[in-house]
Amino acid sequence: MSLPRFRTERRELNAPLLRFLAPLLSILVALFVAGFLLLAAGVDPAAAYLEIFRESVGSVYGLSETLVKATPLIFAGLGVSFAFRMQIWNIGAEGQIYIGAMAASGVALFSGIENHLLMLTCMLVAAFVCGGLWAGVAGLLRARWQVNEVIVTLLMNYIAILWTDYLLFGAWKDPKGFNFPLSAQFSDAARLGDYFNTRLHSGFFLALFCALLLYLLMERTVWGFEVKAIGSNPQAAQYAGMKTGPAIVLVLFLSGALAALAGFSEVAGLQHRLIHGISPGYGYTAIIIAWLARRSALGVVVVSFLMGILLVGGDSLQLTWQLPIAFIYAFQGLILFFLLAADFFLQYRIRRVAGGDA
Amino acid sequence: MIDILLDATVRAGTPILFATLGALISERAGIINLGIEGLMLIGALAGFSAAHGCGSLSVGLLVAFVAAMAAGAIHALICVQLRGNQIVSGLALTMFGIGITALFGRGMVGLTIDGFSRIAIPGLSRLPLVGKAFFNQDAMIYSSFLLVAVIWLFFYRTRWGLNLRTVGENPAAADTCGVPVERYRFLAVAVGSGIVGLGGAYLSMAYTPMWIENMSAGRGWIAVALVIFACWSSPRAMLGAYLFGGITALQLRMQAMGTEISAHILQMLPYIGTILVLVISTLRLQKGAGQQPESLGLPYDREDRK
Amino acid sequence: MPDLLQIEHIRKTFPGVVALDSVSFSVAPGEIHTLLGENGAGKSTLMNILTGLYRPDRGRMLFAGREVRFASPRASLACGIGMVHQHFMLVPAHSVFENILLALDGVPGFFSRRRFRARIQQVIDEFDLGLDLDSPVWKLSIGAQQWIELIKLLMRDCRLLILDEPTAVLTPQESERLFAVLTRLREQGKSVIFISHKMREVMEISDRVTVLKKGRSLTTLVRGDFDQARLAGLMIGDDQVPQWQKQSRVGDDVVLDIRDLSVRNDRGLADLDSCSLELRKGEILGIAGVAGNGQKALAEVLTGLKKAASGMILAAGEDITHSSARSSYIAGIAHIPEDRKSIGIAPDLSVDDNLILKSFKQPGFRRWIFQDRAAIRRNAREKIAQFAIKAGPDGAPVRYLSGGNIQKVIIARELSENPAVLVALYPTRGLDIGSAEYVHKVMADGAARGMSTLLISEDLDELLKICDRIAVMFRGRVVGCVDPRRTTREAIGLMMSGEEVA
Amino acid sequence: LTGCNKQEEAASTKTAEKPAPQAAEKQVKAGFVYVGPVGDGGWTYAHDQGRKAMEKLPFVEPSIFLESVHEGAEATRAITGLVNKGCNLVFTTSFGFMDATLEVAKKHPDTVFMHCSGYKTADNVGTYFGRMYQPRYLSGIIAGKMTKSNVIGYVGAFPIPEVIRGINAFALGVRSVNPKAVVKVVWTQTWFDPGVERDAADSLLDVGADVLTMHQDAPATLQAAEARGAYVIGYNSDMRKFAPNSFLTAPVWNWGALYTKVAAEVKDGTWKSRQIWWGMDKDLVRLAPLSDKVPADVKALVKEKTAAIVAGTLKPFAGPISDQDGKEVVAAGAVIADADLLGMNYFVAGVQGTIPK
Ligand SMILES: Nc1ncnc2c1ncn2[C@@H]1O[C@H](COP(=O)(O)OP(=O)(O)OP(=O)(O)O)[C@@H](O)[C@H]1O
Ligand SMILES: Nc1ncnc2c1ncn2[C@@H]1O[C@H](COP(=O)(O)OP(=O)(O)OP(=O)(O)O)[C@@H](O)[C@H]1O
Ligand SMILES: [Mg+2]
Ligand SMILES: [Mg+2]
Repeated sequence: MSLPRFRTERRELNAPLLRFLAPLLSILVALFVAGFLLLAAGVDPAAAYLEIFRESVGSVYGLSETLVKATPLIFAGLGVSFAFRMQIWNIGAEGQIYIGAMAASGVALFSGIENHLLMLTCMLVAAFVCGGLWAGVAGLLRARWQVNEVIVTLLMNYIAILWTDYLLFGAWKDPKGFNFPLSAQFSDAARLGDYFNTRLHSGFFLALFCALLLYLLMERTVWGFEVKAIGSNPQAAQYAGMKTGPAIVLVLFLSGALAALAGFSEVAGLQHRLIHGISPGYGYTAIIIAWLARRSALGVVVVSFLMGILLVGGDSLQLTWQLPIAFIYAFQGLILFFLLAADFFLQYRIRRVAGGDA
Repeated sequence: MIDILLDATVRAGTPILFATLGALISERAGIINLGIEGLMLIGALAGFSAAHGCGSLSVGLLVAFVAAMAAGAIHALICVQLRGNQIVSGLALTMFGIGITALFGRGMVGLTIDGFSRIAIPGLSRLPLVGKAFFNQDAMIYSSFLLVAVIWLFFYRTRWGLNLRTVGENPAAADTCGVPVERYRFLAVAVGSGIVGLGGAYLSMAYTPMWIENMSAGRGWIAVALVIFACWSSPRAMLGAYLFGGITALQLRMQAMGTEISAHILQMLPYIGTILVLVISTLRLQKGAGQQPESLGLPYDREDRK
Repeated sequence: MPDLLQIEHIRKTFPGVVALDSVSFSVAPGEIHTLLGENGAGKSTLMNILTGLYRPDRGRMLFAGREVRFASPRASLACGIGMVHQHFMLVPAHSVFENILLALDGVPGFFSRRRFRARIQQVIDEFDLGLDLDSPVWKLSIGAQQWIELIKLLMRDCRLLILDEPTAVLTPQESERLFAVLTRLREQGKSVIFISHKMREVMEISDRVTVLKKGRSLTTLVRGDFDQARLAGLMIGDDQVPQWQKQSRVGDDVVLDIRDLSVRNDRGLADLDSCSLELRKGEILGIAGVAGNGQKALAEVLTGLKKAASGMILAAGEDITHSSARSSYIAGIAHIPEDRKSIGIAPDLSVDDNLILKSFKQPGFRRWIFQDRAAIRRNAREKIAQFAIKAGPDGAPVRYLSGGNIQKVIIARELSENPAVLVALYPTRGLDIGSAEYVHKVMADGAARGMSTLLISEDLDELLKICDRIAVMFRGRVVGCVDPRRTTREAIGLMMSGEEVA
Repeated sequence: LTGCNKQEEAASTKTAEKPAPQAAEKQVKAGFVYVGPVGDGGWTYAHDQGRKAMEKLPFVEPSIFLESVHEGAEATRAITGLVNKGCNLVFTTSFGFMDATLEVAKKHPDTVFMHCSGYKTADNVGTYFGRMYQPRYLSGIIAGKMTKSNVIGYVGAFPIPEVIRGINAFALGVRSVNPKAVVKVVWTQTWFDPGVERDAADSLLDVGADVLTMHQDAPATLQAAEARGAYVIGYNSDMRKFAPNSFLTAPVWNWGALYTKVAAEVKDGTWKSRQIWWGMDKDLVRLAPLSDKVPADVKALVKEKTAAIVAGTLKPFAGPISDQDGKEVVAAGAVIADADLLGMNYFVAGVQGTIPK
């Protein structure tokens, strides 16, 4: 006699509808299980979820805040997921956001352009190019000498943040700012417009536009195909006549450039000045988003929005129930764990088989 | 001065060394662990509270190890058995670790314990330059030296080490040779996590004997980078951890001695230095040597084809 | 005597594919039992079930009279079932020693390196392989890697040995050596399941043959009941065997002129040593030689994987040895690589995409910067039909295909663009006879259109059948060229061992 | 005292004379935005103690706080959230919340906002801070008296005016009793990393410092001093248990004094936007009890100087003061204006270290 055993079996996830529904289903399952944690903390999960929902999408204000939160996540998520397409790990979105913010601020503060459109265009281009070059360094090292891009991009985050601080504590300090680490406020020409008397700004629409562009690029164009092929097997791609080196550099360039736009949209759309600590870890959240979105550009938009709900809604747990922030971190971590677990049960079916080993 | 600097280097490098070694074991088995930061915190809090509660440092270490191992087991379960994405699971573990330690650590803030103290090794500790740094340290530092050697011997001189390395390189090959892939991976992640926990415990029980929320302050991320830097080899991990600790110690001392260079720029040194050394060492590597375990980050599904 | 192994009505499905429908057969103690079947018939799948790697959906297995259900390869190993897989189960970064040690039984946790090295060395010497125990496996030739797999199996004490296309990458001489070993094992009462597409070998060694078709076991024949024609007939069934006629139309223009080319390997030894060769328009030039005499290096330098140390390569009169012209030239030639999984395909992309891996930029497959998915699909459908590729559900990653079908995808892609030059390494390795014939036909048709082919193969029959000229290599140089219509296997064999022929 | 205090006095006298018409008594519901976790044992912990003190008032409803709020764009939502939850008094306790506070205040004119350590006000936004430099100066006197090597180490977090002001006041205190002593500064660029703080403290001890002090949230500097037998002066809260043998004293915060006052004003309707900058006279900042390592004569001296500061006769930043390079920045008889103190970005003579420019 032997104990009953279980085995797993891949499911067919070919139906597009199912493939689309699967992540949503896992989110539902994750929320259900995480509900017990809330229960343990003495909060009614139903009420909590309702509150999260109300706070994040239940009103014009809440929705606008969620979209505001989603904006940098979309940019950074697009950047990261784009590089993932080529099996390149860009862990450096965080630093690239800083570089983007820094470049955009540099233009806003020192260019003296007065034309609104011209100013914003210059800021955008500066952020795009600088972020791209910044990430491109890692790309170059990888393409030229096989230097691992994970470590280079990760370490460059610290350098980017320290560099921003260096400027903020030094040359870029607001002369009227009592020596605090803030840049001067941008002129009106350097601010993105906002809508409906909320903080929702044009950066959001720019992010949507980028997502669409990237989607077309990756799924429809010849070059997107090349990227996917190189990602799947660089050796074979090289054999088929693709130039992997330049492609790696270019992909990391674009990846960094997209992430840097998050920095641009934060300073131009929200902050209107460069400050110490401009990103509270959007670059790292972007990695989670890129995975949840299955690396798809449009998926990034959806997942960023959901992540926005989770983050904005998470604050409401603190506000309404005074749950410590620590609890909320743990809660968010657990949601992710459950998400991963739920994902497994959607991809595999479990069968009971009689009998054990031989 | 050099001996003082070396001493500071070793002390600053040790928590990172433990964390790097733990991450390295897990990655050797093919599982990326980005939860190092969270695990260090769990180890730090568990070790500190146990040491405070029982008044025994060794109990503290044991508890730190076990607690971090238990948390690591969540990551292992998700990555190994449930074949989840290792990056996301690791990030989740970090969030979870930061949260849970802050939650349970509330009562520990402001308490004190007597941390590990230095034990001079007779004779050796009087050696010029290196004596103070390597032979007049606390018990945890001595055990970190030992751990580096043990891990190396385990990997290259034992059957289990060979199995473990194979599991990370080509799990299918290991599987067809009868190596229980999932068990090896699970244990590697769990034990590796426990060792990371010791790194956290070093912070809260030796380096700065106290508990404060988030006290690892980013060292876990450095460890993640150092594993790659070390090409998954424990002696090189030691080099990397000390290099990092050393540049940090050096930049603070340069400030203390009064240089005109901006502190921000000095603070970039460890990061720039690590990248430079990585580039140089990659250039010098032979093709094929020191590459990452081939199946790193890939879940193993027997019925899937690669 | 009762059967050692008996399997009944095994069924196995993968998402979207029925790999095995219902397979039954048995293996007696002390027999060599051959499995025969087209690419994708399910041979490897069945063997993977036997070793516990896959779990069957349905069916029964009896081993030594007891019903077994293997939860893992560990369980089947414990029963004494060992296997050499079609795709290597080796760790490229590990040394030969470590790879073999891993497979050994009863290695204690703390083991004596010296003792086990000696044991392994002894076996290596026994087969006269001349392998360096400390060399990492990725540095070895594919043939040597296959031997390591074989040693891994032979050093274990197994009652049933499964060999999934072991000879695909061995030279005929090496295959002979393997068969000698297998015969000896049979005499010791051990059973062997052997898979091969090479009829000559099947005839030589099998006691019984079971033919698999589309996931079903058709029939089992005992030695004496089968001959090549009968087996081929069973295997192919009512499928069409491609017919082709060789019409030699070798032109005078030299498409590729290799002059005194030398190439060194990583150890600094000469793989090619002032090798000279000419390839003419419309010619199929065969390269024969015992493994390790530089054929591979020749292909590698022609396809850009290696650099020439000295000498010249002229393409249509233009020097392409070093210049940047070389890369664009290389991109323009067709190449069937030896190591198909690691350089031939993008494993996560679909069959459709893999079929246009080289031509994706061509006008036919794109509109401006956008891909023309409809045209790509059309192309795939065409190629899948032409080459009879068993491609699985639409859009499924190419890595799920069987070994032979992956090979077909590569060949279909490489030959689809009417290339001027084709460098083919063992193009029919692992292909079933129908498919192999088809590949020959495509090469012959290509030649008729003016394509020049450099065909590297160990199968002398293949060379003799299709080539216009055969160059024999020895120690890194061409020792002579012969006309296949006016030579014999024996003559070539002599040249391969280094004897100059007038 | 000049500047702020005058404004404030003026403001309070005015309101005292002419109470606002809508002075109907109302309940106070306060919200707090914290930059760190309440368990940090330092800055945020001190504020939370103040919040608890305020909550004891009968007319104060249970307050709400949000911890670990990121400075910048995140803060806007946090502050709005508090207002939406019905808070009519919001304290934002970090400099980085300045823009956000003003932005939200504009949209919610009926709510009172108090921003800590900033310089911008609006009709419904006031600022508040404490003259921490006063106890810093006093602690400098102790350090100057206690040092033998004449090297004193100062572990600083970020080179912002608040920290620089503290270093300068400390150095002036040191120099007032020991003109030969120097104060060496090392920046950690973090409020909060015990390991780095510990290493920074060690690096100061390595260059000969025998008294340490710090501007950080963690007590690692104290442990370093204790381990190496140097004296140490804490900060934020009384941290003596981390260095039982080395601890001398610590300049500490007492936010409850201010929070209760502001809550009462809001309840009475007497609150008016202004810049509060209270010192030891109002007990917002203090010097923790001196340890018995401090000799009696020094204790007496500190007591005397404390009284002088409270009385307003001793002003730490009274001239003559020269900067690091020996250039005179304040002439004898003059006192640095509050506005200049707020944006201080130079070191006075006796400080060794660099401020990024
Ligand atoms: N792990 C898997 N996942 C999905 N499909 C698979 C898997 N393994 C095998 N298949 C499918 O099962 C079928 C049979 O494959 P198998 O490898 O057994 O063929 P084969 O008879 O060994 O062919 P060949 O002679 O080419 O090696 C193929 O269509 C293949 O695509
Ligand atoms: N002339 C020579 N002298 C010494 N060693 C040689 C010589 N020619 C070839 N070798 C060695 O034999 C090894 C195998 O060579 P190579 O792989 O080029 O031959 P091959 O016939 O293509 O092999 P296979 O067909 O098995 O893949 C090389 O590593 C090379 O060092
Ligand atoms: Mg097969
Ligand atoms: Mg060969």
